[in-house]
Amino acid sequence: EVRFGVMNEAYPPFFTKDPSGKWVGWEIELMDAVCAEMKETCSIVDMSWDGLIPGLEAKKFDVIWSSMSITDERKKTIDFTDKYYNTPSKLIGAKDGKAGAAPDDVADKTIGIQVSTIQSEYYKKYFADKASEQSYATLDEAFQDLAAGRIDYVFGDAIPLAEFLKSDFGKDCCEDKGNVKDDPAILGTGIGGGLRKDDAALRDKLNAAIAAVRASGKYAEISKKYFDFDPYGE
Amino acid sequence: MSSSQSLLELLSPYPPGWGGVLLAGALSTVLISLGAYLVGIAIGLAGAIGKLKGNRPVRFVLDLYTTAIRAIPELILIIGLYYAGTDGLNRILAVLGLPAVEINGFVAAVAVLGIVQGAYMTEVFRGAILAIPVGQIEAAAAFGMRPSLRFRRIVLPALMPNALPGLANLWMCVTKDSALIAVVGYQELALATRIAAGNTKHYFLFFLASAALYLAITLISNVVFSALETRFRRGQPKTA
Amino acid sequence: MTRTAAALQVEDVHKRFGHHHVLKGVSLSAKKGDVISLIGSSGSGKSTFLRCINFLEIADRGRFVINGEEIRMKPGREGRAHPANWRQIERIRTGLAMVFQSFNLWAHMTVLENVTEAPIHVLGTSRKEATEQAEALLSKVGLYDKRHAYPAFLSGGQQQRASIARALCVDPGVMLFDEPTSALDPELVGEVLKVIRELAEEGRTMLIVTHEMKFARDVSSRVMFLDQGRVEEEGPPAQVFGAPLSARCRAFTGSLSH
Amino acid sequence: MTRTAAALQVEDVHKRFGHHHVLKGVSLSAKKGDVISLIGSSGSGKSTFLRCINFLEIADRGRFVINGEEIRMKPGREGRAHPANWRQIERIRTGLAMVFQSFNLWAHMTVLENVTEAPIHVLGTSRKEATEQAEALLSKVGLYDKRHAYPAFLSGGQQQRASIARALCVDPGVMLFDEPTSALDPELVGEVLKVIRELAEEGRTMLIVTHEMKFARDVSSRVMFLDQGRVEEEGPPAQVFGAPLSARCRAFTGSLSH
Amino acid sequence: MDFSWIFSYWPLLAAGAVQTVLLLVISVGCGFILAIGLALAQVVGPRWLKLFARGYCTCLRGTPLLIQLWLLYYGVGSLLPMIPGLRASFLWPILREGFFFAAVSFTLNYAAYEAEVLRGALLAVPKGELEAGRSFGMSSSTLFRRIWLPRAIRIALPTIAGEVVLQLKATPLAFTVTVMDLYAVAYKVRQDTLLVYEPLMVVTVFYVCLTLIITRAFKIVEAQVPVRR
Ligand SMILES: Nc1ncnc2c1ncn2[C@@H]1O[C@H](COP(=O)(O)OP(=O)(O)OP(=O)(O)O)[C@@H](O)[C@H]1O
Ligand SMILES: Nc1ncnc2c1ncn2[C@@H]1O[C@H](COP(=O)(O)OP(=O)(O)OP(=O)(O)O)[C@@H](O)[C@H]1O
Ligand SMILES: [Mg+2]
Ligand SMILES: [Mg+2]
Repeated sequence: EVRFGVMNEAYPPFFTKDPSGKWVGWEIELMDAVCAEMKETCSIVDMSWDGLIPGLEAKKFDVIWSSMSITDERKKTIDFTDKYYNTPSKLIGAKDGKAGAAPDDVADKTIGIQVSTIQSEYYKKYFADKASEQSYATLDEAFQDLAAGRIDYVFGDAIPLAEFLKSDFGKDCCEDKGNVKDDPAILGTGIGGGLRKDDAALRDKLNAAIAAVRASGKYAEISKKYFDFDPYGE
Repeated sequence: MSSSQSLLELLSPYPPGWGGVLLAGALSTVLISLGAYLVGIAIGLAGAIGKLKGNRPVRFVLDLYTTAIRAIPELILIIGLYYAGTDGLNRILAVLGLPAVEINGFVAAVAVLGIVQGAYMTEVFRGAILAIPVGQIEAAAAFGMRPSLRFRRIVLPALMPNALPGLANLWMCVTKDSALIAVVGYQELALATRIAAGNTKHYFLFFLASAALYLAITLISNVVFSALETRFRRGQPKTA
Repeated sequence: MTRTAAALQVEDVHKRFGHHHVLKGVSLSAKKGDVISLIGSSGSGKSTFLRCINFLEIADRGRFVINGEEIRMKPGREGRAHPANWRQIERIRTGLAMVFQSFNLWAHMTVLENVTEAPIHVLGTSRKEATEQAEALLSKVGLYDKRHAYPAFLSGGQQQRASIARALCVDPGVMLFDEPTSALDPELVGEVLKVIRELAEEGRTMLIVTHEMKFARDVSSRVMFLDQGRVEEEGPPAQVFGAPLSARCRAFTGSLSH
Repeated sequence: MTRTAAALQVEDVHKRFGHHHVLKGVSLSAKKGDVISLIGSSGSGKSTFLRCINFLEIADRGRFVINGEEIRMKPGREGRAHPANWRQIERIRTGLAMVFQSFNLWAHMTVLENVTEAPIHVLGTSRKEATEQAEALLSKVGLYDKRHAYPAFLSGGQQQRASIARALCVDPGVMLFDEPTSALDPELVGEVLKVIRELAEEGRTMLIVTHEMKFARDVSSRVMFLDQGRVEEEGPPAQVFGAPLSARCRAFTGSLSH
Repeated sequence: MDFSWIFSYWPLLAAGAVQTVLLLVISVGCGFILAIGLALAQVVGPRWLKLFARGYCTCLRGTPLLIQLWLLYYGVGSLLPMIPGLRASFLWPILREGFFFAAVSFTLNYAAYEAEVLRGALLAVPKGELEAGRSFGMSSSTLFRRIWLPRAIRIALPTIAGEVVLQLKATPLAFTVTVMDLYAVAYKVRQDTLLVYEPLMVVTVFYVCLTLIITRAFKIVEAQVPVRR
């Protein structure tokens, strides 16, 4: 049996609980597919973000499956599977602002970024000497501040940003400023499953299963239900 | 999620409405808080007596307890007890050749929050006891009451009016602090609210709904606390 | 238990508060039925002496025999003695009643509850019996009407009477009265005097601190004059008031007629 | 301001606590320098009367002229009168000092702070001056040594003396003493008597509740006997103690010699 | 245990510590003054004021601080830019900051809790001592300032110390409105490195030191007046 640790908050469309307590979402369906591929029975253990790492260490579950970005820093603490999705990063901003997502376009502006994301790394390299950063615990907070005019841009993962622009709230105030210039070294690592360092066997099994799911077309089938593009990235 | 759902449908107690989730969360909150509160009261009373009557080592240990427990973030305590604690316990059990045990999230939550509450209550009770006119306690002693009897019959009723506001505050705090135990995967009101809000993007609606539930808990507790205060302030003339 | 003839025997009591040496070796011995008055100027240590006897204050040094039972002491820090066994103290206290100078009624109980508290919860008397007894005592001190009032709503004298009734209700062998008539009018003082005489006839031992020399003379079988923590004069009332040996005592009692 | 000859004039004071009619029309009139003793059995309403005079208790009915100034009243609910202006009451009170039956010292202040509190913060005396005056008064009542002690650590008589010093320190025109000598030994009673005589000679008016008939006789220019909320007897001490008109008073003062 | 991250994060940590202390000092300082008013209103105020104060305390104690902060920041705060000219005024840099809202909402919340404690303490002051004050002609304000309040605060000291520490523990909520207090910095470190305990331990050490200072300070005040026991 493989136990998957999922954060007990809502992160649609990737994972969330419905009112009856059932887990739903793209990442959940992917998990089922991966399990089927591994011929394992799988269960979900839900934890708050704060509980994920200790839960993993205390063997309450075996793999973190919760849209966790792979970074070099984090690799010092835990192991990761290969990425199973990666979406582009983009900037959104007020409608009356300047268009464009290049460093020069954001000069002297404030950019809202979720704390400790790959975007935050990217910011340090490309924007730090031009604009200023405002850290948020969640993107939702950043959206509200953007709408209130406290910050000029939000820089983050394309999918939740697009969701926001579609909502009543985001429609009126803000617009897409475009994807940022890619930097595979930072943005290319993507999202993977987190594992204990000594669990190489499970990592290899999962990697094989992820590759198989992607090759068999099952990955595309699941993704079609949620997105109109391929979330795997290049 | 479908934005066509009306607000009422969203709050309906049956799926796909989220009302039931919130209510279940509220019930968990009340249960955990109540458990932790009672544990806290027991620890607090013992701690206060220990601080006032204990010898040097006892007072030192209690000082350490109230300072440290109040200062350490609850998150650390909960994670520590639930993960590191069970981990350590099971390692010891393994060495002894015993099967591993699983500490239930609820028990861990009640234990941790209770220990934290106890630290605050120790100080509340200590202050309340100090505010009792000494003479009344001396009179009890003079009539040959044993310390336990003295405490039950004289000190406790006399300290209550002084302690109640502080105790009420702590109750209000614990109902909200219980949100922390989401860390161990226990779904109470605050977490239920975030899930509902995150799912539906109706942040305002669900936060207000949960505020209303918290307020309802408070209003009910207020009635209880006021009744207690009226009862324990009997015999006191009006101050103003 | 060491039985001695004395109902109350106290020897060489010393007590300091910080550097203030309040009691400098006070001794006292009383047989059953004795009424001893303790007089002395304000601050001379009378209340402290009474409080040492029922161990509300722990004397630095001293030997105590109460109701014929000796209190076992053990040496503590800084050369001070401590009771060896608090259980014993608690037991002894049940046979010892005290009327406090500041009354110390329990504010959260009515007068009646104050009076029945100790009989019911310490002596284990039934509630009914305790209540009857309490009501009889309250009638005696003229407080029957006020039995359901809380102390905060009583006049000073009423509080003092409640406090006396409370002490009487435990039916103690030895009674300690700290200025029991300070807030009472002359009529009531007379009543209290009568009650004390009755109690003495029943064989109870009483130690009474008082500032009313007339009362002391009328009530007591012996009078002790305390001055600066020492017994300056002791003897039957006639001697202490009539022909005191010590000059200090003469000055004190003489000042009766300012 | 209506100036009248009387330093203190109180007419027809009524006071009920619930159904309990405590004061049933008590009147009093005192000139400057008068010392009036109020005697009466416990619970007869003496303290309540004193408390009505400085409006700690608001009388249901009555007319009050204090230090020559009449208190303006306005009708309130249930036919009860209320002070029209609390500022006036506060001002009047600064010329009125009270010694409480239960002392009521401020527990968070030392004796000296208790005594200097009102002069400094109500009258605006400089701290230096107030402290000097307070220390002089504390010496007078024999409490100079204890001036830095907190009330909880004082003997009963010491608390009472602190309370007297506190009242004297505001240099009031009218003084209300509620059993000021109840916890004092005969020598100190003599001292207090002396102080009161001095104050009377300085032209201060004093109203003293006391249970010590001897003290009342020695100190006062007039004695009032209160019984069941009414003035039963009033006159110079010689008359009230020597040849009272009322039978009740005769019984009460007669009980002096039990 | 791995503390190597401290070297790269210490400027952030120091700034965070300053924010934490500032939030605590402001909310406790201002909140206490407000609490005095609220408690007084509940004890002697006219009926309408009493009801208002009571309602205030119930609502602010009855709902989570997080929600209050959120309503203030995203609710009231997002209405502010609509006030004409405000955005261009010198106040905007302050009003734009999450810190301002955090400080305000912490103050309001702390006041509600403290008012409850003070209310109880005011009622616990022996009536006779107040009467003594009145009988010397103290005006209500003098009586309150010199006797009633100091006496009540003494009675409540141990509880007040607890409330201050509780307030310290509430400061991390400021992160939800972008204030990078010490706890938020630790959060960031944990997100970056996935270390669970080490960053929190640094916070803990800081909190313990602050708590020690707070309790020490309160002990000194408590010892000013000896108690007979
Ligand atoms: N706040 C109150 N509420 C109700 N009844 C009261 C209150 N204060 C006093 N009384 C009652 O009023 C009566 C008169 O009380 P008061 O204190 O004036 O008596 P007193 O003459 O001073 O007696 P003492 O000599 O015992 O002090 C008493 O029966 C008392 O119980
Ligand atoms: N707890 C205490 N701490 C320090 N000093 C105290 C304490 N209790 C009493 N004293 C001091 O001890 C001395 C004796 O006090 P005590 O109460 O025995 O006097 P007393 O003889 O009863 O006087 P009174 O007739 O005034 O009641 C006083 O000077 C008093 O200030
Ligand atoms: Mg005494
Ligand atoms: Mg009286």
